[in-house]
Amino acid sequence: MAGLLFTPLAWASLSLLLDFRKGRCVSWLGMVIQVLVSLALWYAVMERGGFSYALGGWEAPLGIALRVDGLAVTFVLLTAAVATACGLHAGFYLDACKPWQRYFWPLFWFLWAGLNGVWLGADLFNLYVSLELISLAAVGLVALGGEAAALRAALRYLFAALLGSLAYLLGVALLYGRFGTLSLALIDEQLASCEPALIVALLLMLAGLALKTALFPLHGWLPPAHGIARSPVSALLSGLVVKASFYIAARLWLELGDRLGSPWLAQSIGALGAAAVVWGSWLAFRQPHLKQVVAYSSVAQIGYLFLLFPLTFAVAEPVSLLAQQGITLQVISHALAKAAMFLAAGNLILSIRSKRVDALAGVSHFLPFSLFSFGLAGVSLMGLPPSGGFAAKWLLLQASLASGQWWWVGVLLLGGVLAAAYVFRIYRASFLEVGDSDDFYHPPQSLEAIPMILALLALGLGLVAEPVLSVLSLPFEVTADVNEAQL
Amino acid sequence: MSSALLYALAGVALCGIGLAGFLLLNHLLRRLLAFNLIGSGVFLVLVGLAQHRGGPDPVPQALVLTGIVVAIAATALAVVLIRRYFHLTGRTSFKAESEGDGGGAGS
Amino acid sequence: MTATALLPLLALLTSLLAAVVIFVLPESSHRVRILVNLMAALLKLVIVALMTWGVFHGVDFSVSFTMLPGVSFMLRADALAMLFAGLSAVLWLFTTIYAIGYLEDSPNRSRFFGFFSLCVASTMGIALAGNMFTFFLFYEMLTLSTYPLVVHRGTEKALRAGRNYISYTLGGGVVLLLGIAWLHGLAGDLAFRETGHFQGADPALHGQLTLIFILLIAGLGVKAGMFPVHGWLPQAMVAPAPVSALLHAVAVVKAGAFGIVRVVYDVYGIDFAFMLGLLQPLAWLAAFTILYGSVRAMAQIDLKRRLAFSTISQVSYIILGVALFGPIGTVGGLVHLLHQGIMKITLFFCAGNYAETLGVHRVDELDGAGARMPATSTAFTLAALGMIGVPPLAGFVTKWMLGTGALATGVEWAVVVLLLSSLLNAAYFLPIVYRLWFCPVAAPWPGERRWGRLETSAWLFWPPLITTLMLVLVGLLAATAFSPLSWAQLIVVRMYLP
Amino acid sequence: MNGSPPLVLIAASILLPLLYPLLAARPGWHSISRGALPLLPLPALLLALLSTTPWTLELPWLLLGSTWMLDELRRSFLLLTALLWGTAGLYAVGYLGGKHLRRFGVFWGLSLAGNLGLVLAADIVSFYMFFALMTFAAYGLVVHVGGNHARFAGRVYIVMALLGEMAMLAGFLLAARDGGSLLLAELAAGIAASTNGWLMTTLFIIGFGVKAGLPLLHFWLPLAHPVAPTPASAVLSGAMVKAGLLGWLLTLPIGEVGWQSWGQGLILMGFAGSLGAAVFGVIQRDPKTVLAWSSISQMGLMAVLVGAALMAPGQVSALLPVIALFALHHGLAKGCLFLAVGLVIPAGRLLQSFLWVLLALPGLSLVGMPFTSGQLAKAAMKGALMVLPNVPLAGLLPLLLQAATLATVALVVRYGWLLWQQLERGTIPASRWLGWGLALFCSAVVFWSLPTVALVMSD
Repeated sequence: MAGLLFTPLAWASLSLLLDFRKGRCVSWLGMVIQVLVSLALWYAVMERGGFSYALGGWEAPLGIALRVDGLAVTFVLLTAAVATACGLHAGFYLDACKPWQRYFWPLFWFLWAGLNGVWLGADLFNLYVSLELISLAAVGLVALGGEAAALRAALRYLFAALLGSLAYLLGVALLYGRFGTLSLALIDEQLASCEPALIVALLLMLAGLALKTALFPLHGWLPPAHGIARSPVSALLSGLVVKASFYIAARLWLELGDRLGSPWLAQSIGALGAAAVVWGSWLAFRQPHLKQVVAYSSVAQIGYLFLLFPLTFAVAEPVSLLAQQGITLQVISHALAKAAMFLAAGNLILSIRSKRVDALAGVSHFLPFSLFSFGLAGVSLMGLPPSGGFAAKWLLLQASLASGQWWWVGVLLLGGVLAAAYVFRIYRASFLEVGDSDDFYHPPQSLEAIPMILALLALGLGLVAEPVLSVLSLPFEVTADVNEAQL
Repeated sequence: MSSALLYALAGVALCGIGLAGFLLLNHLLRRLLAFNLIGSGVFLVLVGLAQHRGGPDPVPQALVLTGIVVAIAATALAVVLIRRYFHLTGRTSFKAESEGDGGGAGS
Repeated sequence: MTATALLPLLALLTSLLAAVVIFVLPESSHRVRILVNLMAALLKLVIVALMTWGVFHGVDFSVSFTMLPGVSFMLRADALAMLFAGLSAVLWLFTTIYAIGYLEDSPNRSRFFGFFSLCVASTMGIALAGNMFTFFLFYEMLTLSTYPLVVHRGTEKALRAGRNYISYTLGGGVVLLLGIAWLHGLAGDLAFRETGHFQGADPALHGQLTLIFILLIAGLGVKAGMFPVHGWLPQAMVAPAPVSALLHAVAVVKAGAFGIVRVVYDVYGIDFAFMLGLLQPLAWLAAFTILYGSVRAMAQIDLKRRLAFSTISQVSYIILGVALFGPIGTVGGLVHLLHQGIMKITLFFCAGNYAETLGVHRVDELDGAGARMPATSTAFTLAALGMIGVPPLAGFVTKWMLGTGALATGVEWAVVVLLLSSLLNAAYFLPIVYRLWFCPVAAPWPGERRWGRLETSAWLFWPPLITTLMLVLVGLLAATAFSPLSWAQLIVVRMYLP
Repeated sequence: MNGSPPLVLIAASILLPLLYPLLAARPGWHSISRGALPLLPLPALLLALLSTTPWTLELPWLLLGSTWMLDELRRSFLLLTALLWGTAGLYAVGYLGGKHLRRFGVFWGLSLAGNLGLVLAADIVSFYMFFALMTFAAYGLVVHVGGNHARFAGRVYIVMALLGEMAMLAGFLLAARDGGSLLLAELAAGIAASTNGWLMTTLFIIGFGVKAGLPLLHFWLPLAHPVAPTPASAVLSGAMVKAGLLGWLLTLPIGEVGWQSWGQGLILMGFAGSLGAAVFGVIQRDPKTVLAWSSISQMGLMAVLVGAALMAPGQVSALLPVIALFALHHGLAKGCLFLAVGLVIPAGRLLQSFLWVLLALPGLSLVGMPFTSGQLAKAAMKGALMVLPNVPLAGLLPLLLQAATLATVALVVRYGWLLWQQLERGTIPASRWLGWGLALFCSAVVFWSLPTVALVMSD
């Protein structure tokens, strides 16, 4: 398990020393290792359930405690898949001639390490550190474009991320002051009554994380950053990075929300999510630039995630489970679909040499492959069967109906329709026939294959949702025999 | 009022000042400084509140140390970015440009 | 995996795999694509024939696995499924042949045939779906796979039609999803069953069930082109003729109608739906749509638009038959599902032939086309007469069964609607027929192409003739054992006498 | 199938004209397809002559399960149909030019197949099928000539025919439900037993009344018959209107008790048509239009007979042969008269006088001159009507019949006058003469030896 953190860190340092091309070869090797390790972890969890593990034998609070369960291992696998795809794509996509591109690989690996740290972290402070690692790496990646606009977006991103982190840290401080521990599990045990200070702490943490997740109306930083970054970077950011802070928020809520939260809080977070769905989709529909469309679509899709809060608050256990499964599927399918979409959008932009949507006219004639990937990913975003997005939406629908919160049904359905509106806008633009001349640049096939694979995964997720969810629900059992888990 | 609480309140006050600066100031460097101010406030709260077992608690000290390292890294990154930004555009704030056309020159 | 589980999957996969292969093939390899298309269509026909034979002898073809907690993906072939599957398998073959000829030398054929196969795969899935969830899955897949076909031409008009099409169908899909999800929350995973699921349902649930029923029908009604959600259909006419043929005869509108049949019979159960008082309004709506479509059709000058409004009218026959609450009416509705498909596809093939061979799109340009293209015009005439309900053509059989069914259940006004609709059909079809045969050619055809010995390309020439032969035979030999009528009777016997 | 003619003959009598369009549609086969026209009804004629005993044929695979049969009533209609179509076909060989010949052949064959088939059909669905086939195909004959007149006539024809078809279909649907059977033979009982009997009867009277030219449903007739090519007018007026009559006979509750008032109504309508048509007919300027009105007039008389049969269930067995006889007589005579319009006056004076005698013959037959078919028919009709109980206007009946005869005379005279004025000198192909002559021969001579006539006379 430690390998999951150390491999990326080691490769980050290694690739720091190399230029882009060598870094690429080294990193590909690292990806293979990382994927294998992730699979091994999955195998271990499947064999004997989840477990805790103290890094280097140092126990918390001073050591770094790790904890793996079905959910964590699902996200580890997801990260491996998406990051590998983005890494492969970036290897072909990025322009090796520009000197600063060599920093891509270290940043990429730091990001990966941070992500795994979040999935596996067991105490609040380590989560903070991992979050910061992710943020800094992500900001670096955004700034990799080198232009003023990219720097501007990166700075805005950085400020937002830092503010969010500090708000979170302040919450952590308050919790530590009250309980004297950083372990979520221990806090959960000690927490008996609802104190105002604790509520403030929870609110602070949630607000900080919401800022980092770009929940409406704190989403202002996301579209510029995701829109301007290079496509593989955007894919990473949209697919994985925002999910990390959400993951923490969700874990906080699921552990503490039932005692510290209130219906009012849950509903207003849900309402913000709903507003994000509607507003994000609407803005996505209005954007003139292709990648901005996809970026605003992220804002909308992230909105869905926050429906977790109302749908798990004060409802029956099975309903809560439905909602959790739904949200998890949404995270996974959005990660896959959005990564596919960004990569495909990158290919399209390469081909048409313009970022504008209306420059797509005629593309469907000559570049159906990338367009097809884009469309398949769109299917998942729209929540149409058999995609993972549909499976998620279905579960959320069931949860809303079963919990009697029927108003979310409207949000879910409306969101699908709006998603269809912006996805089909792209399609419409590309189907326009303008003459027979093929003056498009045709990217190499490997570039086209990667988004296609991701999109197919997102699409097929719905068909295999049951096995995926069964990984998710693997039981957690604390095993003393930690040495065996050293992977 | 115990000293611990005093620390904590001071920390909160620092946070407030920093936050106000962060939101109100336009100059990028000043915002960065405001951020550092918030950071200090948070660390103060962390150290201050965790005194309840009588003596100083080693854990928050360690945490704050880590936090400071992270903050330094972030500040350094921000400074680099701001500097580069200034070189490229000659600006020291976001305001001068119209908001929302971040779609600029990516891909 | 046993053969009974394998066959439905194979039926689905033939066209799915064909789609994949076609997408992968380069644009220029026309021969291979034609071969793949035809082989897949023939193979599917064989599989469907096998399954039909099996279902006739009571073999249960089914396959299912769990997709989501509490929801399974289920394919099952019952008699009703085979009715629709048979229709799409047979007409797919002819439409493919026709499309090959129609799109000769046009761009984007790889994309076209890929989505075309995908569309048929979805239709097959809709036919074989074993529960509401699976049905919805393929229903939406159909929406998506037909969009590129509708906008195939890539003109501004086509794109506008495509946007309209997708807005309507996705909107309908959303309503349908809501209904299905609600129903699922209420009653769990509902496999289609001949007698429905709510025979002895708690009276307290009746209000909710009524609401869900309305949602389901509204969602399905969009594709079935029911008033007032029919607006996409006439616009979708900008698509190439084989697509219109497929849309109108087999895939889209039929999917909606088929779904309504499924909901009424296999989910709610006809008795229960009747008890809820839901069938009466449905019958009224269907009757109104029948008349409305016909009246609107009369005012259309564009041939394909006229045919489109005719479809709106004709598809509601199926729904009317279902809503009549009687075995004979149901037989009529189900048979119409098939017969209307055959007739409408013939009409669209012919319209396509006129457009492709003579460059004629409007009714008033058709003067004298009968002399130039006698075979096509004969096919058109027979199909039009069939639509009017002239015996012994296919349309008569359904009209007769519907009329008898309506009378048997004491719904006399439905007969009046049927007769009125026949008159209206005559009013908009016969002038075309008249122009074809009895008007002299006014001006040279705008875009005439010569094809040698036949009046048009052989790919375009034979499909309408074969479907015409079919539409004569299904009427003339309606009483024989494997005719659509007998098959519908078999379905109804199994549905009403479990 | 006991004692019935071979199956192949039955099949041939329908299929030959039905498949003839395939031959006719072939380009370049003009002379062959034209020459085949008179041969089309031959198997049917043979069938009618050979079927000395009634037969029934079950065709369970056809449509919804079909039954065909030939009894005495149908046999006389079949004879009429086959004879008239045959002679008209022969006439057509010499009449038709090359223009639209293929189209004419197609519709001719289809109408003939429908006309023959509806006579043989014994179940609702196949009867309706053949009836519709005839109706729709005859449209092609009506508008064949083209031009505004023909188009207008065609439109009126098709609209009224469609209305009739719909009325018929509604009636059949109701009857099939209430009778519980698809057999025509069981309709009457079903209608009589049903509470909706009145509705069905109305629908059938209207539905077939369109074809039979009942007053107020007759508008298409004076328009359509004259504009059609002459041989087509002959079959329209001679044979196809009789299909409406046959429809009445097969569908109305004839032989059931309790339909007096309906019968009386039909009788009144018939007389009204018979006399009213004469008024309109004599003011026409086209001999064919006069003939069309005459057809309405004569069909009115037949409606009177149907009404009588409806009124007096006891007399049905006596009335049916009379109706059949009347139909046969009128069909052949009217056919001759129509065909005569297309003739020319030959050169020799003797020949001319001879021609005029011959031309007058069918007209005189219609009037009821002795030794003609008309005399027999009229006498039979009078005899049948006079014995009826409770005829409305019983006292006026002789007067009405006299008036009807007078109306016929007026129309025939008008026709003769117009013909006298319009016939021109010239030459026409021999087959035209032959066709007309054959029709005349059938009407005047063969008529007496026809099996059905012989049957009536022996009574």
